Amino acid sequence: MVDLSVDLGRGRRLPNPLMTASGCAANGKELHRFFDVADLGAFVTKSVMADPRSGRGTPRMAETPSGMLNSIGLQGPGIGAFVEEDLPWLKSVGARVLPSIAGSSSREYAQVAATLRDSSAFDSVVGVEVNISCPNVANRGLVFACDPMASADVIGLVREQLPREIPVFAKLSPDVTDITTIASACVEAGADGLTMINTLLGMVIDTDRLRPQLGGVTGGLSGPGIRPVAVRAIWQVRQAMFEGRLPTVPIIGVGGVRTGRDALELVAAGASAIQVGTAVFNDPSAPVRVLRELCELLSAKGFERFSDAVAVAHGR
Amino acid sequence: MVDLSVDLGRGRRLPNPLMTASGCAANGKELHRFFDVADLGAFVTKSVMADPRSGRGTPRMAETPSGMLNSIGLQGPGIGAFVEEDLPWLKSVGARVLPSIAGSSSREYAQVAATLRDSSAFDSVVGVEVNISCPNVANRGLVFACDPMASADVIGLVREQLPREIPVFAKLSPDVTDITTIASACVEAGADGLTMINTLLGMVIDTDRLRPQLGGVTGGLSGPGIRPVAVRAIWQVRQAMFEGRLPTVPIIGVGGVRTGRDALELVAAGASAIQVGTAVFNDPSAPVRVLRELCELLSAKGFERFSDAVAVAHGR
Amino acid sequence: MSERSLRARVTQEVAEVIATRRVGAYQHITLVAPGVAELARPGQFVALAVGGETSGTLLRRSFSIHKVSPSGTYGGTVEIVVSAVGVGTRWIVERAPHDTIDVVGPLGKAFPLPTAPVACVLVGGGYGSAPLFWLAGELRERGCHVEMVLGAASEDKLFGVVEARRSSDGVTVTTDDGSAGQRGWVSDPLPEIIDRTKAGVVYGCGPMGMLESITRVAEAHGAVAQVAVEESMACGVGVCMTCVMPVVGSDGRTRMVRSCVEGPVFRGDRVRWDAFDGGHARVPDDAVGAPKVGGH
Amino acid sequence: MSERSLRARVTQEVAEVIATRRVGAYQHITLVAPGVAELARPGQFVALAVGGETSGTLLRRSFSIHKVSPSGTYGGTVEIVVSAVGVGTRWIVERAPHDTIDVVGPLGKAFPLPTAPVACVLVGGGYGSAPLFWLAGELRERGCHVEMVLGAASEDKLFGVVEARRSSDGVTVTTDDGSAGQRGWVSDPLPEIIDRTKAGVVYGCGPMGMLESITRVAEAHGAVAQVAVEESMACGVGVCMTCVMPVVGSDGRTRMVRSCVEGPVFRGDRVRWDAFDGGHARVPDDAVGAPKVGGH
Ligand SMILES: Cc1cc2nc3c(=O)[nH]c(=O)nc-3n(C[C@H](O)[C@H](O)[C@H](O)COP(=O)(O)OP(=O)(O)OC[C@H]3O[C@@H](n4cnc5c(N)ncnc54)[C@H](O)[C@@H]3O)c2cc1C
Ligand SMILES: Cc1cc2nc3c(=O)[nH]c(=O)nc-3n(C[C@H](O)[C@H](O)[C@H](O)COP(=O)(O)OP(=O)(O)OC[C@H]3O[C@@H](n4cnc5c(N)ncnc54)[C@H](O)[C@@H]3O)c2cc1C
Ligand SMILES: Cc1cc2nc3c(=O)[nH]c(=O)nc-3n(C[C@H](O)[C@H](O)[C@H](O)COP(=O)(O)O)c2cc1C
Ligand SMILES: Cc1cc2nc3c(=O)[nH]c(=O)nc-3n(C[C@H](O)[C@H](O)[C@H](O)COP(=O)(O)O)c2cc1C
Ligand code: FES
Ligand code: FES
Repeated sequence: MVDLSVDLGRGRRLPNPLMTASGCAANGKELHRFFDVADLGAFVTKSVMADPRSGRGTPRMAETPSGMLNSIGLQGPGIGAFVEEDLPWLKSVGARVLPSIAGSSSREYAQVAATLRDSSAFDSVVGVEVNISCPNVANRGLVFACDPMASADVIGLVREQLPREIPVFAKLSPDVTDITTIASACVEAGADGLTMINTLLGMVIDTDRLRPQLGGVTGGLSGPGIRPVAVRAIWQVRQAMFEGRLPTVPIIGVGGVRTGRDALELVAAGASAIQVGTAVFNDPSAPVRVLRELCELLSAKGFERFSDAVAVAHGR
Repeated sequence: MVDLSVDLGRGRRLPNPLMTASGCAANGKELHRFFDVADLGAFVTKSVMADPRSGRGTPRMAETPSGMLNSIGLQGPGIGAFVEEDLPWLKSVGARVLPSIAGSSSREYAQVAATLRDSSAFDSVVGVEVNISCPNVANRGLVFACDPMASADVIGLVREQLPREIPVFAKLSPDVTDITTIASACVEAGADGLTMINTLLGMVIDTDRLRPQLGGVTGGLSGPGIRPVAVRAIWQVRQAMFEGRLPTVPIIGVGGVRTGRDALELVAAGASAIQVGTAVFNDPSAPVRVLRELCELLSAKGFERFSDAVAVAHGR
Repeated sequence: MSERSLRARVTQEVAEVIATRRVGAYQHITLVAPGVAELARPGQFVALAVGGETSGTLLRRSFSIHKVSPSGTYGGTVEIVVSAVGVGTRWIVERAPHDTIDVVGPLGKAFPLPTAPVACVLVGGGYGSAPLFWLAGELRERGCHVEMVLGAASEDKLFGVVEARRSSDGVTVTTDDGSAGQRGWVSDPLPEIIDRTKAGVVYGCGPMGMLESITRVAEAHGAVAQVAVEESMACGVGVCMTCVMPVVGSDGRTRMVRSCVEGPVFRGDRVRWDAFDGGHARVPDDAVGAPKVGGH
Repeated sequence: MSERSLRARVTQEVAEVIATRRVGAYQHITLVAPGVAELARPGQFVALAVGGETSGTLLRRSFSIHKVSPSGTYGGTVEIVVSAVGVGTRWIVERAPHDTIDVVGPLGKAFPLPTAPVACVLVGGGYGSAPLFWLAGELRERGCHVEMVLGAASEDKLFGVVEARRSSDGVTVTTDDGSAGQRGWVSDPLPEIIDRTKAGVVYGCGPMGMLESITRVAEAHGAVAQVAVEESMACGVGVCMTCVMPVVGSDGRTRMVRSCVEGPVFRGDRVRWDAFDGGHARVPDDAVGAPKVGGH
């Protein structure tokens, strides 16, 4: 058997590297009907903000070739309801939780992190993912993740709110000229790891009505079609770490993973853990299936430890 | 019948908006076996540099979900052979030609443009497309199109070399934080139009050998999977024109067009002409098929002029 | 509901097509899916994967369950009625017997059944009638008087007129073009039927515009409307938040609720019809967490 | 060559599968493709689209033409031999009779035929033998003595041993594991055959490593090697520049040439075998326009 355990930094070990992707698995109950969410390395919840949010109008999605576009607008119950209902439920079924937090200002991120920290089920939390692909109201709605300073600001404030032993992951957007700059700013500001990648900004026109198909006009592109962009982003940042351009921290890979083979691509490029997002809509059991397939593949290739496969494609 | 003619600026009218995409159609002879290349609005040739280039080692391609990754490395005969052999041939069959030019320095671009201008078959040229997605040797290989100043520099020098009546198109890369900034820099430097988009930087790992699949490590992602990114880029730049953030110039749309419906998406987002790239590999007659399908679609929707459909999705 | 029963209520299976036949404008398909067949209730739906190994269409397509036979020669079967409108439905209707399709289901909430034997009117638009015959059977078993109204644009788009006569106590047919039954909409004969039968519930399934008018007519004539909606769904299982609609909760507040898990059946008077407009649904200003600028 | 004839030499057609059967590890498929059948010559190939309307696999798959029958009961047919190794070939071998496949062809350059009736040895590795029987027939028509060497990893991966006996004047079989014929590689018996028959040409089709050793053996024994290569191809029609290999031209200079239009058949001694290494091909330093940093 391959040793699948993975070290996420700050001494956090997970039994395996497979996770859900934020916003593609809700907060656990729904997928628990298909598989035991405690079988995952960690369960990543939908990005939560300070207050309840209704999200955007509909249509909120469009299917695209080998992918989809979405514009949900971070609909959610707010951090209060999250720590009172969702987190305790996840804890009750034995899940390890990686909550994803969001905000419209760096203060909001910090406030969400603080509420999370002070909550009763916080001991089920194995790390916090900071979704910095949110519009920054203070800067004409420019997405935090597009600006190294704004990103660093958010990460720094969140890091301060959380206990030392909880690793903080900055989730990066691929929609930037140089992702290593943003990665570097986040790590320097205190991120213990990076999650890559969030969706690409895209758009679909409804050619019957000749208007934007999504209520929100633009949306996030996800699914297998964007996997090459995810692999490239992970590779570039990992390469920058090898070259000493930023400190080496674990990378959680996400983007277009549908099979164990796909997961191995991201791992070989440098990811220490894998999230499965859009593929869940095709196959609700995808995260555990991908874990099984990845494990079989590693074993067939003679790997004894999952960690030996991480970044293995560099320097070959 | 729908009036398909299109004005590309500087008084250049094309009989229809369909074009090949640079690098996806070679220089005409090969596709002329499948359809008459003079039936296209214009034939866009493979980006040509000053000298002959062997390009990169192989493998140069990987299939990806609804797309592909390529790393050709601008293999080509050099501008000398181009103006002596390829351009005269295209002229001989009556094609309208939009040569794509490239360089490793702004001087090289200018030199290529000058050789083109002085060539005997230059009267078949209806415009020049400047592929600024090339690494700039003077700036650590940073791609020109990722930097507004470098882009403007290239466009300015090329514009100077060409007669007034030849429109110059800057071909933009989507791999930037804000494409409107680059667009604006190019137009201010003298571009008469913009071509959007070039490929996205991507990567595939060969999971059998656990190494990058392409000889060139990273490559360009193209095909239907990236269409939402092309539509978004065209929409954003067109929106910026409507808002007066840059002068209104024609946009040539390219990225993931496989059918007439796809073409209409780009047109409704703001494209005045359409290039078909990767789809040619699936169907060698794709450019003329797309033209026919687009024409039928416009006619079914009651458009009398193609130009009325351009940017029609804005403000709906 | 205990966690255990929650986890047991949905299944995913590779279903064999055992029969497929053309019925007017639709394809009536029978799938061997014993797990789904055993659990399903009228009003629930199934989500089918499309296109096999080479598929670039990732999202499942949803179909109302027309009928289930929990046991039979082939094991339990599930029947659906498919209108081929796009790439996914075209692929599905092209499946031949013995081909397989990956099915997830049953999904969503079923039509609530009245506890007393009240009269009911079941209204179906186009293939929207598909789930109603099964429902009619269940209602009549409970002693309800059942009438059906089937409407469509034209005769070929009606589904199940013969079956309706078998399953109910009275059938009215309408078509927009008058090619079958009376010319007009299903909402035209509805007032008379509700009044005559003193119906307590009107069940509806069909396009949004139709469901809205059924709701108005039912309200005006003292009946409760229970409508099965059809929103664009990416996952069908409650995890993506794409299928939301503004619905008023028991606390009187409007929320954007997921039609795949909290629907597809809603009480008509709870749906915020005022927010729908040409394929878009706005978030009403008074909704919980009203819209702000936000990420996606 | 005039433009007209250039334009006429390739066609695209939607071909019906009229026969498909398992042959050892391969699937032998017969397609109705009269246009291709009429134009094709041995050594050329066809490019098949994969997966239909929902397909996320955009690129065509290339296959050597095994045989053509320019006219017949169904119109002209084209036969191919397919090894299912990935998603595209799996889809192709799953096609049933009457299914259709979109075909482009004939593509590439055919095997050059000797002008005099010299002896020839035809060497096929695995399904690489597919195009050789047709070639053998044409060579014998020209009075050439033809011997064949068929090799594979194991017996099930040999293709056409019986047909080889019919089509040639002598057949040698090799397998890596000795499960059929002599244990070893096709290059083992080759020297003896060339010497004995005084062969002027060795034709080869199979994996790169094999083609290289065929070339070396042929050279050492005074014969010319003509080898059909198999490079990763995105378009197959000469427009994408993905299928290039370093080949020495008549001017003695190495260029990265497109194997889809200037090949797939090359003179073995013109191929820069030194540049190939584990699935990669370097651009030799002395190639025209030697590599620099560059865009893609
Ligand atoms: C609960 C429910 C029950 C349904 N029951 C039936 C039924 O019994 N019979 C039937 O023929 N159809 C039914 N539909 C509609 C059916 O799901 C769509 O027609 C189908 O998804 C269209 O897929 P396509 O690939 O052919 O079209 P495309 O337009 O190519 O689909 C593109 C994308 O949009 C989505 N989409 C398009 N139209 C609809 C729609 N009307 N509703 C939801 N998603 C849509 C698709 O799922 C896909 O993700 C139902 C839909 C829902 C939500
Ligand atoms: C000129 C030529 C003649 C050929 N003749 C035959 C034949 O007669 N019988 C046969 O079984 N196979 C033949 N092949 C190989 C065949 O084209 C590949 O096996 C096939 O493309 C693999 O597709 P896939 O989807 O199954 O594999 P995948 O690995 O999923 O394919 C992924 C991508 O890589 C390309 N690719 C993968 N392997 C090869 C390969 N070996 N050569 C070229 N491209 C490849 C595919 O075309 C596709 O674009 C030939 C190839 C060429 C170039
Ligand atoms: C419907 C949907 C909702 C999403 N919501 C969030 C979110 O709330 N927070 C976040 O960080 N990412 C969100 N994402 C992005 C995913 O977590 C993931 O980064 C992206 O989809 C790429 O992975 P995939 O291709 O596996 O889906 C969402 C994606 C989808 C498709
Ligand atoms: C094999 C290949 C080679 C390309 N070569 C060039 C090139 O030389 N110059 C250029 O400007 N774009 C080049 N491109 C990019 C295309 O012109 C086009 O911008 C891109 O592929 C997106 O369009 P598509 O999705 O229709 O292919 C190339 C693309 C491919 C796939
Ligand atoms: S369709 Fe995904 S939540 Fe309803
Ligand atoms: S495969 Fe495209 S040029 Fe040869």
